[in-house]
Amino acid sequence: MAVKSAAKKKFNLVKSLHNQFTKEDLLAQYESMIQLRRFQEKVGSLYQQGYMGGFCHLYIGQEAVITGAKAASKEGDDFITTYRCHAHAAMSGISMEEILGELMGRSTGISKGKGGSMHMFDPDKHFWGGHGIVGGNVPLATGMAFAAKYREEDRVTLCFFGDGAADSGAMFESFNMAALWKLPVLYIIENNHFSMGTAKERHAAGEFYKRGEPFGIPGKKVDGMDFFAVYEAISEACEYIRAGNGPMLLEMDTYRYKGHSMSDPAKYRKREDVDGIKTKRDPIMQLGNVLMSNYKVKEEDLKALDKKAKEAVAKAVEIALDAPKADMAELYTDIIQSNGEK
Amino acid sequence: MAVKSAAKKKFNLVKSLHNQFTKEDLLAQYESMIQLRRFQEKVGSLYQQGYMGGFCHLYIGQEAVITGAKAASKEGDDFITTYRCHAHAAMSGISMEEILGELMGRSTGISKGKGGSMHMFDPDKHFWGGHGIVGGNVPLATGMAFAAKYREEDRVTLCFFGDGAADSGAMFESFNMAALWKLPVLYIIENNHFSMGTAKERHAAGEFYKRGEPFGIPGKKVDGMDFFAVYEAISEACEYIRAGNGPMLLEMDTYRYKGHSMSDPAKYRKREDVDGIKTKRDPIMQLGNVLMSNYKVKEEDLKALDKKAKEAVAKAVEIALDAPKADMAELYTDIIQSNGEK
Amino acid sequence: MNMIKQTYRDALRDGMSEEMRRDAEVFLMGEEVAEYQGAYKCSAGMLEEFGPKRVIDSPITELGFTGLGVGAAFMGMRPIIEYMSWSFALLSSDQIINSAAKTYYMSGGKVGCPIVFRGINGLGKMVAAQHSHDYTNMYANCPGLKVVCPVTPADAKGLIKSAVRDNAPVLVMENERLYGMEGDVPEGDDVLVEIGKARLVREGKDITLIGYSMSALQCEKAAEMLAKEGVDAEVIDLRSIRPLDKSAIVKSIQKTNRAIVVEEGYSFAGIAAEIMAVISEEAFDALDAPVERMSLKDIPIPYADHLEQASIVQADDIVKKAVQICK
Amino acid sequence: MNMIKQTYRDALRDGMSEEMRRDAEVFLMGEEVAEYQGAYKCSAGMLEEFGPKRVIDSPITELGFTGLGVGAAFMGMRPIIEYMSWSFALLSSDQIINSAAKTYYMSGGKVGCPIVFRGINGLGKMVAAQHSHDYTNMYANCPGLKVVCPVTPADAKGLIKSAVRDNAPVLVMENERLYGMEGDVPEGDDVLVEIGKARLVREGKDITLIGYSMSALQCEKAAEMLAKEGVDAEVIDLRSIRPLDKSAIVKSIQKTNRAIVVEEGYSFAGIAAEIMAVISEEAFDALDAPVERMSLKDIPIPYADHLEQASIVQADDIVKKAVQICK
Ligand SMILES: Cc1ncc(C[n+]2csc(CCOP(=O)(O)OP(=O)(O)O)c2C)c(N)n1
Ligand SMILES: Cc1ncc(C[n+]2csc(CCOP(=O)(O)OP(=O)(O)O)c2C)c(N)n1
Ligand SMILES: [Mg+2]
Ligand SMILES: [Mg+2]
Repeated sequence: MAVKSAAKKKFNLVKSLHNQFTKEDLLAQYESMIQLRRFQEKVGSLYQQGYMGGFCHLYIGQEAVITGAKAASKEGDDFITTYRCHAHAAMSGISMEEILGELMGRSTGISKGKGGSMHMFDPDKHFWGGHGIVGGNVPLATGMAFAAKYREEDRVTLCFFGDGAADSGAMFESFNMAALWKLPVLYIIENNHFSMGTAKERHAAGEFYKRGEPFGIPGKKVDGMDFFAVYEAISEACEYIRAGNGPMLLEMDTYRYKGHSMSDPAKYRKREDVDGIKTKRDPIMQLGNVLMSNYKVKEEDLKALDKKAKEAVAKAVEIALDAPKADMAELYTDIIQSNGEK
Repeated sequence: MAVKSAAKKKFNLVKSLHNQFTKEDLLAQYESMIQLRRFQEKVGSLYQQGYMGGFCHLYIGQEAVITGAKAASKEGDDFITTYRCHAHAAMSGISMEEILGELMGRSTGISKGKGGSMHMFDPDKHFWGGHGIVGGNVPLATGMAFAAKYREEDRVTLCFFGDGAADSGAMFESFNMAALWKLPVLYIIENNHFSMGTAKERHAAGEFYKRGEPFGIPGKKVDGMDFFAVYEAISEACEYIRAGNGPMLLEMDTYRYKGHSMSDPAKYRKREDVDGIKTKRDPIMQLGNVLMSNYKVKEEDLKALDKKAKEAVAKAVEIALDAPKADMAELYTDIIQSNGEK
Repeated sequence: MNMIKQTYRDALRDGMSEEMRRDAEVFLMGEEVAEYQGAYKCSAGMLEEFGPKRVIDSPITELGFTGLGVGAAFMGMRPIIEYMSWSFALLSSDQIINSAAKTYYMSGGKVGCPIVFRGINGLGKMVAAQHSHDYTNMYANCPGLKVVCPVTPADAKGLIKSAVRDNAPVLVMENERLYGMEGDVPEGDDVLVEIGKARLVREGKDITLIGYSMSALQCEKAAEMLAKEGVDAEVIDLRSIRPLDKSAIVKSIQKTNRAIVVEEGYSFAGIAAEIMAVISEEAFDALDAPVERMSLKDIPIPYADHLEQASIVQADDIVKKAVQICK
Repeated sequence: MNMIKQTYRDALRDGMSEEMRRDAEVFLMGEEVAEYQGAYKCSAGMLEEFGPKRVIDSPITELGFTGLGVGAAFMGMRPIIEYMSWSFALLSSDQIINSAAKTYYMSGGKVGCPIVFRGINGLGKMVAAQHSHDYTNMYANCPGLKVVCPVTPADAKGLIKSAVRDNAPVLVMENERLYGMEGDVPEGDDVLVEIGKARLVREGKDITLIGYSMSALQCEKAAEMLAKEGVDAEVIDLRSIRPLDKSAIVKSIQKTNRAIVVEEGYSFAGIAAEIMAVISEEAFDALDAPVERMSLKDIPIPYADHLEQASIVQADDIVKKAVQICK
């Protein structure tokens, strides 16, 4: 689910980006997004059927952010996010079977059934979780960037968190250190306009993208529903960071279609609000439109990709369901890393 | 040690303020400042003679901040600060005997000998401590302002803390809430350029007075060595806050002459730096100069005030030394407020 | 006393609401307490009744809003601070311990702190390690605080009411799995449950089973099963952890001469260790057998249902252990 | 082994420095660790030797720099995070418990966290309540962490070295009053002290005195005084709190049949309670008398010297209690 080769120029206008990709690259992006969507939908329905438990946070509506970020970043850059992590895990290359296995407490789960929906990791794929404490992953990301700089490695850490997390002291403390020490970290606020049920206006004073300004961290607000806008902003930011300028902050204006977690009926907003965004700003629809208008892709081609995605999801579910439950013996492993290990 | 009646107009230029006070008022300010200075010096030497222990943080050099703040605020406004609290306590009306008693573990100590140098309180005098955890008093102040607003009382909370504390997540979390809920709190960063031994440039990115900007909190940098500048800035800020506009932030550019605490030889800075400030920007000297040039006060008059201050300090020491040690029985009181009490 | 059947959740809500009606200085603040009606619906209807001035949605800044509550309490207000979980409250532990617990003493009695901190604690259902941790022992260790763990709806209401009226900072540790449970709750606005008293759940003469929060329920269940095996177990729900009702414990041990302490928390320096120490100090000679503790498995709590269940002490396990001790 | 006389402070410094020479992935971060040479001079000379890349002054943001350290440890680095006091580390307890302790398990063993957290803990001298608190029990309660409390310079060095090399997050609880104390420290870059082993301070046959950190010193002093009274006390310095060296404790109890556990921490669910529970579980039948605990007074610690001293268990008190138990 990664871009093979994306246009590497500098872009000033998002629109001009529309024609800078090859058709194949863009179709691959579309495929990623539609697969994330279908996968998440399936997770939602499996949850409702009782195949999993606990908290489960879906990413439906926000797909352009992680796909754009993956396309714009380099192999070897590190990703870390919150409990709302299925899409970030999948885009990092963790298979749907492993994610589903985790959600269903199977031995094949990416965390052996011990982490669940909120806690998935794969360092080999540069994916560092999956963290349950709001704001908690921001200092962690700052430390990952610290390590990269210390080791003089060309790695940018991309740290994703919500608008609610953007109020946390942990974030501000991280900003100060990252700016002081010019750490290669890109802070990405996925502003989906709600901190659980609390609308942005009621939980946060001022604008998010400005929250790095007192530290000299440049910030930018980006249309997080537009793959191209995300791609451009993250490309530029990573370039800025890679050049040794220190951290940057991007606020992605996005939206989640479903409740905060599976248990949230989302009564705090109007159906029309959600529908309006679905019909006017849906990231998959928007990318589809560009493909059709600029690349002569036909609607059937997109439908075929959708069908392919559904099949891939169905196949993954089948495999996941076939796997045995997490092994009871695992209860007592992985508590303390022994000193023999790497 | 409070101004009797200060000029109440709005001032645009600090210089124009020089003539807006009566001579008596200004002399009283001078007297407060010189007394704070002599008192702190005495505390320092008593400490060195072994009359007290633990941490002891002197305020020498920063006197204009608290005197200006007291003069500019209203009776009934609430004050809260950090461990560096002797001057704030004294200017709130806690007697030198009570402060010394506390420092020497006497039964007459303002906290019965249980709080020590860092923990002095007198709610009746609207002085709320004296807190030892860096950053900790900022949310507390925010809550005091919350209470004032809730109760619809015309009280501003003046919250003092250092440049080091201005990095703390606690401060930023407070800013967000204070701005969201328009709380009547004035945040005053006493930037003495060092967070213990760490120079500002090495612990904080960017400018302090801008740290409220992302939340829409207006901020201003003020010459904290100039009584008039402090007075003007705090007058204006309190007016703004009292009008219901929500919080404000002032950064006081000040300097501490002594080490961070009694155990700090302050090797991290040059003697010349300190001397330069002492000779050019000393707050007491500066106020004295205005008194002499604009109010025809003679040097002898100022010297007389100095002498009076020293005598008052000596007298307080005498009284404090006469008091018995804190009572052993106090060990077990004040642990849990019983439900009978107020 | 007239009783009504109520869920734990509603009992809590009613307790808070009654106190808010009684005292205009009480307010409720926390994440999602207002418009959302509480993350777990514990404040359903309260925004409507008391308005946004008194029922306040906070940002997700536990350290900040805890400090805010403590500051307001210093001024004499009586805040109720809700945490979405005590796991998140770790972020605010500095303000709870350093400010709320210690200021009264440090000020020589000048600055009080009548505040309530409450929220779910311990294990939920399949919420994994970061959301599954009992912090009772950590706070109960600290002088200056009171800590209660209501298990029944009646206690939830009676203790939250006492907590609001108490002049000390009181921590109320709830549990998500309790919220939906029903029980009899006495009617009346002034029915308090005294902080510092254990609840004698069941009388018995062979062995004392001691628990708190969820583990008290497991003890109760075990006692019923034990009855069928001919073992007559007494069950004590500690209910108040600090102050601890030592005399209730000692009295029971003197009768049964045997005890098991059960906890859904980690064993190391946990509540059961404390109870064992107290028994050793105050009723050593009454013991016919060493007191046993049964604690949560000493692992971060796993997500998968079967693994999670395996980390908890089950009533079956208690029964087995009790039979073994009593024979 | 060749010995050199060294202060605890210098031993710590040498331990850290040796490990930094050995492994380029080790760095030291904390408030005032670099230019100031450490708030308590525990890193004197380290900035000079290792440069500002590896010895880093942090802002006063415990939560932030702890999380930063943990993030770097996830990537395989080996940070040493210094707290100016464990009292301030409360602000970072979320990152220690929720991130450092739990991630290895939650990730099914994919993300390790080889990090050291260290700093002064417990009481200093007249620094009042907010700066005087032993947090050992709080962290030792948590699976996924190791917790050590070195008392001697040799242990300070040997344990900090083991901590740095350990793959688990290790908390080192020091004490300000120990820093200036001298002792023999074995020479050599690879002299480690194993985490998980208690130190037998003194052999004896009448009673076992058990302590850790400052209280181990009080036990040692008491034992010397007791010798003059004809009581032959064995002294155990726990040294490693988690993992706990149960067998050392049990072995001693089986010999002496009596014990006192001393702590400069609060009693409720404290370390002494845990030791009492362990003894009850593993050596109950060996006891000739109930184990006693002697803890810090259950109050926020006052500032005044005489009040502060009165809140600590003194060697005299231990002697009295021991004589009473042994007669
Ligand atoms: C410190 C902390 N407080 C509270 C919670 C409970 N909680 C989980 S997600 C969430 C809302 C977060 O909103 P936001 O940061 O906007 O992210 P989003 O869920 O919208 O992606 C809350 C309150 C938590 N996990 N951690
Ligand atoms: C949370 C916390 N961390 C560390 C300390 C130790 N400490 C006390 S004062 C201080 C420096 C504070 O500097 P600043 O905020 O600038 O205030 P100043 O002392 O200059 O008035 C430090 C590190 C503390 N008390 N609390
Ligand atoms: Mg959000
Ligand atoms: Mg300073």
